[in-house]
Parts: sequence; structure tokens; C-alpha cells
Amino acid sequence: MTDFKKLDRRQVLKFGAAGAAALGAAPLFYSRNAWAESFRNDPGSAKNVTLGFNVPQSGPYADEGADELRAYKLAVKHLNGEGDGGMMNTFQPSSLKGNGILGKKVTFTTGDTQTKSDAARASAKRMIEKDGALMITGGSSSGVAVAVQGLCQESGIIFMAGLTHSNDTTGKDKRRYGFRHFFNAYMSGAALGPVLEKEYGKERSAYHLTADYTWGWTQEESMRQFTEGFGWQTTAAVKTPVGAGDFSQYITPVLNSGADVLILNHYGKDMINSLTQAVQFGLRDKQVNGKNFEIVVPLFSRLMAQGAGDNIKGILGSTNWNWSLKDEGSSAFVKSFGAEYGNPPSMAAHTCYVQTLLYANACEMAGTFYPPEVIKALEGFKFDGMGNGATEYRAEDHQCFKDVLVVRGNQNPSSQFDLLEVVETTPRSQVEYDAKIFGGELGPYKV
Amino acid sequence: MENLVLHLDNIQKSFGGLRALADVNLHVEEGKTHAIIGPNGAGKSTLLNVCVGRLKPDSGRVTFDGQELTGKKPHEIAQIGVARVFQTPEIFQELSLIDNVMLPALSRRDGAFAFNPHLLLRSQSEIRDEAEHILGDVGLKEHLNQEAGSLSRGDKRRLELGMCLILHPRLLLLDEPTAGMARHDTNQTIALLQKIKERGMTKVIIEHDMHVVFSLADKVSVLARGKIIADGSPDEVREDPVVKEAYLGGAHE
Amino acid sequence: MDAIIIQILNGVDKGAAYALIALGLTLVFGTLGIVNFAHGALFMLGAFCAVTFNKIMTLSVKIKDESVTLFDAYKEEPYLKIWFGETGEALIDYAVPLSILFAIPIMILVGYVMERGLIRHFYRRPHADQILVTFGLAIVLQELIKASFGANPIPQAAPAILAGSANVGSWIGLGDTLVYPWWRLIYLGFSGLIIFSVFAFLQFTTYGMVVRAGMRDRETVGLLGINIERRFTIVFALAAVVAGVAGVMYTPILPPDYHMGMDFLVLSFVVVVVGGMGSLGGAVAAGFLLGIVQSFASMNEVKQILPGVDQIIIYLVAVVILLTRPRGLMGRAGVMEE
Amino acid sequence: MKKIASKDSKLLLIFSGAVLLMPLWLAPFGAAYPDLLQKFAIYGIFAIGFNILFGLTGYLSFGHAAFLGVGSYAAVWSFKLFTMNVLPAVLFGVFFAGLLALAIGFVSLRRSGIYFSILTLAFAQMSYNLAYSVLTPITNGETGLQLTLNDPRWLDSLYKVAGEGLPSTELFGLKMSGYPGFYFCAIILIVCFFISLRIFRSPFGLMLRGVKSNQNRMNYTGLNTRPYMLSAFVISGMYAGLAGSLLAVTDPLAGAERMQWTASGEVVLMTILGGVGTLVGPMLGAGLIKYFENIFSSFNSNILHEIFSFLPDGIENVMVKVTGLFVGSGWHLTLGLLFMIVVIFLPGGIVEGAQKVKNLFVSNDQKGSAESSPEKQAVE
Repeated sequence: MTDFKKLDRRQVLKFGAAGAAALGAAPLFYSRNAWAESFRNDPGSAKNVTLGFNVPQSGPYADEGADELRAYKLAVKHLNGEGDGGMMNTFQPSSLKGNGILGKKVTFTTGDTQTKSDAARASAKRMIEKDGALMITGGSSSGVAVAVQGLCQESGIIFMAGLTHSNDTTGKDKRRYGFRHFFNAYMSGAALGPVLEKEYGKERSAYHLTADYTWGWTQEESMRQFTEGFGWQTTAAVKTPVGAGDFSQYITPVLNSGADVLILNHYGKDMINSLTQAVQFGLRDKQVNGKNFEIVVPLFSRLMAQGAGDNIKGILGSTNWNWSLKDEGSSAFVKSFGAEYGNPPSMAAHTCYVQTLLYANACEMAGTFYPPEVIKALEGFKFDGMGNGATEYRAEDHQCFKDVLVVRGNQNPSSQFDLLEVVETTPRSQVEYDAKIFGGELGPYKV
Repeated sequence: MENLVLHLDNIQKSFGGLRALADVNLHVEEGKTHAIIGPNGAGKSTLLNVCVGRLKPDSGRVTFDGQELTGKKPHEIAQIGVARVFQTPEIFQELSLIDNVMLPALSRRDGAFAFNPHLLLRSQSEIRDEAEHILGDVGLKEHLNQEAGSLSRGDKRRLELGMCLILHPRLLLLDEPTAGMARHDTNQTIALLQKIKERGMTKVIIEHDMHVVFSLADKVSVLARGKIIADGSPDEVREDPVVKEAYLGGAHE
Repeated sequence: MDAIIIQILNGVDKGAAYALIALGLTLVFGTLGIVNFAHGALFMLGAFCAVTFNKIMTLSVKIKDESVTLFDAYKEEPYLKIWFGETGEALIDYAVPLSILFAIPIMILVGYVMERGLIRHFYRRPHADQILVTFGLAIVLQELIKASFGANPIPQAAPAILAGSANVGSWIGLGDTLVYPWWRLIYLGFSGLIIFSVFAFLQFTTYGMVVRAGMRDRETVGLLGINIERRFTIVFALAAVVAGVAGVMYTPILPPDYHMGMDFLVLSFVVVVVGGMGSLGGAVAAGFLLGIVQSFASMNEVKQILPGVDQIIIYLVAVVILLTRPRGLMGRAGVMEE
Repeated sequence: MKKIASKDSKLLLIFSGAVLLMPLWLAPFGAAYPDLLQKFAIYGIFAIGFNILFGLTGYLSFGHAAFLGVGSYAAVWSFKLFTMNVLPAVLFGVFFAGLLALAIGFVSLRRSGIYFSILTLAFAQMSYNLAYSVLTPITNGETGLQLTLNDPRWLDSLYKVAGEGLPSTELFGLKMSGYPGFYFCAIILIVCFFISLRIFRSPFGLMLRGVKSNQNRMNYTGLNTRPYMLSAFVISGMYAGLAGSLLAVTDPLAGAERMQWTASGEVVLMTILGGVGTLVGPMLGAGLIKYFENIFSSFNSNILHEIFSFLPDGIENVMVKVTGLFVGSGWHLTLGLLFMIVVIFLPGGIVEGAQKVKNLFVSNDQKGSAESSPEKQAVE
């Protein structure tokens, strides 16, 4: 399957169907009994089906949101059988036919979350109440994802989360109608831990700067759990206000604290600022306890790396996906995205694209749009060919389990997009955990 | 015997190094019109500001009808029954004339939380009647709904006087009520003030225009360099050589 | 001891940024009587002057990365470097300080156009109208920047020679542990220079004298027959330049993005008002005071006693000052009190 | 007097009609769906309340979002702890917002002008920052306070068996989402408008206007202005709390960003945009801003292509490109331009501007001025 265009679509379909049957992940027998059920925004006999793409178009994550939107549009194209098909050709087991979803052409509506819970919910409500959206997806922050997920549960609309990294999304705030493909803070810690141990040794003392809100806390907690697990000390863990801008007053105490690693549990603008300033204060040139001082950024994205410029070079972090991956699925997606927009997709774009395809596929598998059936099709669904190796949507918490990438800021980038190099692909088994540890309840299928 | 109601005892007030009032003593008889004259910068307006609580004296005390005024806030002094007409009219520029006159009456009534529309309409209509009446008194009856800001300077002054009258004050302080007025307006104002005189309220008036002073005042005090230098009936003061000297001296400065 | 000195430096540094923004804001407040919600946008525009200048300096030949076939990836080789070799590289290295020269004429132009084209018509309008129009303008400016530069921050590096830290401790005999980044020290010195220049301008030039008189009593100065209008334009342009160069110099500390103006806006209003309306000295003093207080409140020792105090300290101090001193630190009576 | 009263009844009637019929006449604008209609009504209440303070007294509070937020939090806690019935939630919201307004107003009203504005701003920002981080146990921080399955709801639990999913907010069994929620908000809006009308016409309103016009003179007429200002502040804070609790009623979530300065700024802009001190202006401003936020932001290139599909392809693409700058992710730009255009061409906001335009056409005869008199009264 090196040249996708030559592959007959029918062949792919057969292959997909066979895969589905073989894996037994989607037994078709229970999808027939619910046809008479009425549900919200049932497309009925309409020719089209509408999906809601709810992304940040203003505010700090607007660029990320724009990239997510590009991915969604590409996914819609592919679902409707236009373009080169992208990951639809590598995704397996696939029930997708390239004729929309269940024969209905896919259309979409867009909205601006502004990275605010209120605005995101208002936008999602518009999609549900006015535009008749059957599924909502998107978002670039955990607060928004949790808020919209809650709304979708109450409205009986499926929510396929975009970029959200907090443990809470599929932990204490998980919902029956919400699904997350993206990895989480716990998995970041689990993947980064061994690499940190290998690179920096067992005897280190870490200083945490943590964004003072739920995502920051879960990130700090996970990082501490894993680093302390193999012997690192935690010198201090300091909470910083979101959007502080100048972090100098939090960074200078690190200088003489005796710590030799700084872990920045920040994301977005905060990460860019704090990293830039930490480097400016000479932390990376320092020697402490006879070791080089190191900075770690647990959650990386290429767009953020771009904002931090040269400061990102050599810094370790984790990421959900990177365009430089060479597997078939990733290449197919990067090729398709690159041809359409002239630049590689970000990890946010990747997760959004995958989520759209997964939802469409689940509808095909269930043979209906009726949400409880679609949910059942997604729960426990195992698939491959989407860029992260063999992946499973765990039924207990709707969290995807897949390989996690540990990356390092590229010392010598060969192009303007070549910012992160993959240090290690942490296998899925290493980042798995018991669904019970974060609590929460999924709630009912029928609302 | 004369019945003194307003007492200013040993009032001193300095601004930085400048001594505006140096030991002023003034006693005003009930129901009379007491004029204070003096050259520019003699401290006349400062004296009034001390009376109404706008300024706190450095030392000394002000009492009215046995009640201490020093240290009280402007609104408390006003509630005691002291009203003031300012040198530049302090009115509600953006409101209509009728609202301008009704407002003081409403604040005197102080029962603004009446949300019962029935009760509200009745008491409001009573107040409105009185306000219209007073606007008639001051000669502004024609323009009830006009915006106050559009009035001429003289009319604004009359309006302000009306706003003070509806408070039924026991002491009325007037700061140059005819300053900048044409002769015709001045005479009208004099006539108006003479009309009020019959109501028996005590008045303190600051004035430059001797014509006004001698038409209205029962008693005159002369303030120069922060001190009362002469006291007496208008005729006595007119003849006082010290006063002449002060005015001429003032002219020299 | 070190920790305290360093926090003071942090605070002064932060304060310098606050003071520079507040300086222009209070100048416009005091002389023109305009509540300018677009002042933060001027700071942002200044920063983007640096970005634009940097883009011009690094105009590049694009060398395609042949290993990437799925889209166009390329490595950039600036023309300056190709043409002038090391001199060219050095020029690029000094892009941020050099862009001040680029920013000043642009900010003067921006200030001139803004005042002549818009602000001037609002001198006699109610504050409410001023707020709405300047807020609208601020949104428009930042959206235009977003449309042309994107929403992501764009990093700007300080010259390589200033990238390290100065050994401040050894200067004052406190040992080697007390170090502070060169660029931040430069920023501090630069801010001092700007503040000094503005004060000198107001103190020793005839323009300045009229402006100061105008801050005290706008109407009288107008009555003197002085062409106050032209001077207002100059004041506004001056405020724009101060905000602009502050923005330029701040870029190596805070990678600029389109929203940075709004982020500083509220804070700069607090600084101006805490300093006292109509007082330039007050604005500067309040800027430094709030910066230092904020730094100290962020120390672990303080946060352990009062968790979260660093989140609210600026506002807390503002409340305390405004309640104990009715007109802020050095405000004059009658300015923006009604 | 009587004339004004009858004009007022007419105004109230027209207002009520327009509000209740919003689902009909807003349909052509694409705004007739429950959530946006609810938002119109709720932010209308917020702005009308804000106008009682700003429009009458001239005191510009830059911290009203704090009351909105507190109203929401109180309402959601009422859902969590007591009952899903909305009446207690609304009462709690109004009560706690009033309490907070009393405290903040008592302190802030010691200063006037911009000093007052900054004091209110400081208090609101402190509330926001604390709600976002340290107070997370009460506010659930960034995510916002939500209902959960294991909330006690002890009043409900006395006589109701908990369903499987999350319960929804209700008024004695009537679910408060969708259109019933809108009509609930709309009726409250009309009541609020009536109260605001009464306040504007009352001696209390006149006194507040006196304070705005000349506080000095107000003092010298013997009025202690402080309690009056404080009452106005608390009333307007309670309006904000009511709006906040209604936000929770129609959608039981309370986010911290509801208290941020941008939210305070938004209500200031709504009020100025519509017309400070006018009766219906703030409502118009609120509607306009919410419309832009929700509808303009949803236009994407597909929709634009549909709109311009009647044009030849080349021109169509150009038009889509150009208009694309102003909609979708560019909706802020349009909003900014709208602010500037309104204030440049309609000084004093939409209502006052519209009146001036109308006066140009209707000559200054008696009928014309009588027509606009109730509004004019309010427009000081």
C-alpha cells in the first residue's frame, strides 16, 4: 500500500470489513434494533448530515483552531469521497465507503469557542439547536472540552474531543457521550519518565512551575508521580497565574534553589513565555550539583515550539503525534494535508481529523445515527493505520490508548517545520492505567 | 433685644502660607439681611465656604441657632436649614427647570423609596405644584421644560435662588447674586430678594455692588485681609474712614 | 539577601514596562482628556514594528528541503547574510535594537493619523463615547495584526552578545550567585532613559511647558490663544512613540502576539489611576511600586502563607492605595473625578 | 404627567410584544433558536441593570461581571445542594449578588469618577483570579461549576427518585431548556424593564440623575448622596446577579471567565452602544453584540460561497475572500468596526442617534417633540 491512488476503493472496503469481522470489535447484530427510536437532530430521510466543528477562532489558540478547522474540512472531503482519501485508505478496520456517512453527504457548521467555557457552550448550542448538528467536535483546552462534553451529554449529542490533555476529561469529568483520542497528562508522565531517567539519571531534583488551573495541576501531579517514582526529588512546585506574561519572579528563585531540572507545566502562551524567559535567565547554561541544568516541557506542540523559537532546541517533551512520523497512516495524512494547504498538519489537526473519521466509521458500523448505538460501536473499538499504531477506545472511560511520542526540540532544523525530533515512541502498554484511578462516571446511554 | 442666630467665633483658615481668614468674628441677627463687603481677596467666599461645610476652619467655630456647624458635612448643614447661592450657579445643567426645582424638595422630603405609584404620584404632584409656584416667583414660569443649561446667566442665578427657596431655609447665603448681570437684571434680582425679605429668613449676602448692598442690607460688615474691620448699619459703614482706607488700600495693591 | 535583591530587580524590570505604558496613557488622559482604550494596541503595534523589521531584515532565499516531498518545506537563507556575510549576520542579530529606529517614525505616523483622523473629534464628547470608539479601534488594530501575522507569538531574539547574564553580585560585592540577564538590564536602563527624556521634554521645552499647563488647566491654555490643537497632536504622537518603543524593547522578554495590548491594557489603567490622575510622576512611581510588590508576592515564602496572593496582589494594593489616598499616589483634584 | 404615564404603558406594551415575538421576527436573521434568544433576554437584563447605575448616576462600574458570576455560582450551588427548581436558584443568585454588591459598593463609592471605576475593576478581577485558581473547590476553576450525578439535591431527593442521567432545571416540572427557558427569561426581562422604567420615572431616579448632573448641588440641598448611590449600585448588582442565575437556569454551568474584566467591559460596551441612560438602548446593544458573537462567528467559507453563488465564479471567490475577513474568525474585526461606526455617526449610541436622525425628518413641530418625549426624559 505504498501508492494509495492505485488502490481500488472497493478493495480497501473489503479489507476493512474483513478486519472488522475478524476483530469482532463491532458486532453488527445489536445495531438493528434501534431504528424506531427517535433522537435529537435525527437526519431522517434528509440527504445531508451536519457535523459541528467548534474550535477557537479568536484568543490565544486561534492558530491551533484554524489548523483544526483545516483538518475537519479535509476529513469531510474524504468522507464525501473527494480528494485522495488520506487516512481513509490506511485506517482499518474501516466501514467507511467514501459516500458520506450512511449514504448521506457530510456538511458542517463552524463556531468560535474563544477558549472560554461559556462561549464554547453557546456555540455548541447554536450548532445543536439551529444547525441540527449530529456530532460536535473540537476545542483546544481541557476546560472547554469538559464544559462542552457536559452539554453534549445533556443534549444527547456525541462529542468527539479535540485537543484536551487534562486527566479529568476522561477521568472525573468523563461522559458517556464524550470521546477523547488525544493522550493525557498521565500518559505524558508515563512516557516521559523513563526517557528522563535515561537521559538525566536517577539523581535529580526537579522544580515545577505549574499553571494554576485544573490541567496544570493534573500535569504536575502526573509528572511528580513518575519522576519521584524513579528517585527524583521535588524541590518545589510553584503555581503561576494563567497569562502572567512575565514569569521572571517565578524563575529567579529556581536559580539558587539547588534544583537541577525545571519542569514547566505550562501550555500555549504561558509555555512560550516561561520557556523564553527561563532560557534568558541562563538556566540552560547552568551547572548544578555537577550536572547540566535541564528544562522539561511535558506537553509539546509544533505550533508552540514555533512561538518559542530557538529556546526550544534540545528540550524534551511529549506529543500526541508529529508529521515526521513515517508510518503509512501518518504519511497518507501529511501528504493529503500538505497537498491541500501547503504545510504539514499540527498534532491538533491530526487528532481532529482522526476523531471525525472515527465517528463516521462508528455510524457506519452501527448502521444508524442513533447515538446510543454509535457510542456502543465506539466503545472498545480497536483500530490501526491512524498514525499512532494499534489503538483502542477503552470502553470504561472513552480514552484512546496508543503509542505516545517523546520528542526533543530539534537542534538543527532542516526546514521551518522541522522543529521536533522524535526521541522515542513509547509503546501503548507502558502508558496504560486502570480506568478507576481517576474516578468519575460515564452516565447513561439514553438521555 | 436683638436675637442673634448665626455665630462665627474666632474663625481662622490658611491655605499653605496664605492666611485667608485671620480671626473672624461675626454675629447675624435673626430675620435680618447681613451684607459682607470687602475688596477682592478679602476672604469673603472662604467665609461662606466655612459656613456650609465646604471648608473646615483651622480653628474657631460656627453655630446656627445653637447648633454646631463646624465639622459637619454639607448635606447635614443643609438639613439644618442653611442654603446657599453660589458665585457661579450650581444647577443641574442637563435637567429641565421644573426638575431642577423639584429635586431639592424631593431630597428634603427624603422619602424617595416610595415605589407605590399611587402614593408616589400624589406626593410628587404636590411637590410639582410648589415647584411651579416658586418658578413663578423667580420669574421663570414660562420655561418649565427647558433644559437649565440653555438659560442665560442671570436666569440661571434666579433658578438657583428658586432651588434654595423651595428648601424653606432658615439661613440663606448669597455669594454675589448680581455679579456679571446687566443693570436691568440686577434691579429684578433686588426686587426678588426684597420680596423674600418679607418671609423672615435670615440672609447673609456677599456683594460688590454697593447699590445692591444699600438696597437690601440691614447691617453691613467689612472684611479686609481676613479680618472684620468695621460693623454697623449701611450708613455708618459708608462713613467709616477705616473702610475707605481699606478700599483705597485694596485698590493700590 | 540575593533572593530579595533579585526580586527587586524583577519588580523594577516589570515596573519599567508598566511605567512606560502608563506614562503615555496618563499623558493622553491628562492633557487631552481622552480615555484611550487603544493605548495597549499602540504597545502591541510597537512590538510588531520589531517583528516586521525583523522580517524585512531576514528576507530570505528559500532553499527547498528535498527530503520532504509531501509539501514545501524549506530552509531560509537571509539575503543579508548572502550579500554581506558576517556583517549581514551581525545586522540581523541586532534587529531588535535597530528596529527602534524603524519604529519611531512609524509610531509617530500612527499617532498622528490616529489623533488627526479620530481622537480629535472626541475631545468634547462624553467619556462613554471615547471608551467605545477607542475600544473599537483597539479591536480593529489587533484583528488586522492577527490577520497578517497569525495568533501565535513570534519569537524575537536579543542580540547574541546580550543573551547571557550579568554578574550583578560581583558588582556590588555579593558573590557570584546574583546574576541577571543583560537584556533585562538594558531594558531597565532604556526605560529610565525614556522616562527621563519625557520628563526633560516637558520640563525644558516650550512645547512641554504648554503641555504641563494644559494638564493643569486645559481651558485656560486654550484661551491663551496658543494653538493647542497642534500641540495635542504632538502629545498624542509622543505617547504613541513611548508605548511603541516600549513594545519593541519588550519583545525579547515576551514574544509578541496580537493580543498583548489587551493583556496590558487593564493593568496600565490600574497603574495610571493608582499613580493619580494627571500625574506623570505618580504613574511612574505606581508602575515601579506595583511591579516590585508583585514580585515579592510571588515568592514561595509569601505564597506559603497566603496561597494565591500573587494572583490578586496588584488589585489588592490598588484598592488599599485608593482607599487611603483619595487621588492615588500623586493625583490632582478635579481630574476625571466626575 | 399623565401623558408620560400613558406613553410609558405604550412603551412597555411595545417592548413586551417585541420581546415575546422574538422567535418570529428574528427568524429571518438566523437568530431564532432558543439559546441565542435566551442570551438576548439575559444579557438584556444585565445591561438594563447596569444602565440603572451608569445611565442614571454616571458612575461607571468596571466590575459588574463579578455579580454576574456570583449569581451563576449561587444558582448552580442551589441546583447541586437543594433542588432543580429554578425559583430558589434565582433567589439565591439575586441575594448573593446583592450582598456582594453591597460590600463592594460600600467601599468603592467612597471614590468617584475613574477612581471608582478602578476600584470596582480591582474587586472584580480579584474575584475572577481567585475563582479561577484558589477557590476551585467552590467554583471548579477553569472548567466551571457543573452538575454531577452524585450531587445531594436533598430537597428533590425527599420526594423524587433520581433518574439515570443528570436532571434538568425545571419550574414545577416544566423543563427550562429550549423555548420554555426563553419565555421564562423573557417574562423576567419584561418585569425587569418595567422596574427599570419605574425607577427612571421615580423621584429616586430623578435624584440619581441630579447626582450625575451636579453632585455638589445635591449635597447642598441636604441630600446624603451615599445611600442613594449605594442603593442604585446594589439594585444594578442584583440585576446582574439575576442575569447570572438565569444563565445557570438555562444552562447549568458557571464558568470563572464570566467574572473577568472582559465580561465587565462587554456590558459597558453594550450599554454605550445602545445608548447610555436610554430605556431600551442597553437591550439593543446587548442583542447586537450577542448576535455578532454567535452568528457572525459561525459564517465559514462554505456559507459565503452559498451566499455569493449567484455571482460569476471569479467575482464570487473575490467576494468570499473579502467578506471572509469580517466573519468567522474575523468577527471581532466587524464588532470593532461596528463600535467605531456607531459612535462616530450616532453619537450617544443607537437610540439617541436614531432619534436625531428621526428629528431630521420630522420637523420640530409639537407632534414630533411629544412623540419622543418619554425617551428624551430618560436621555437627560
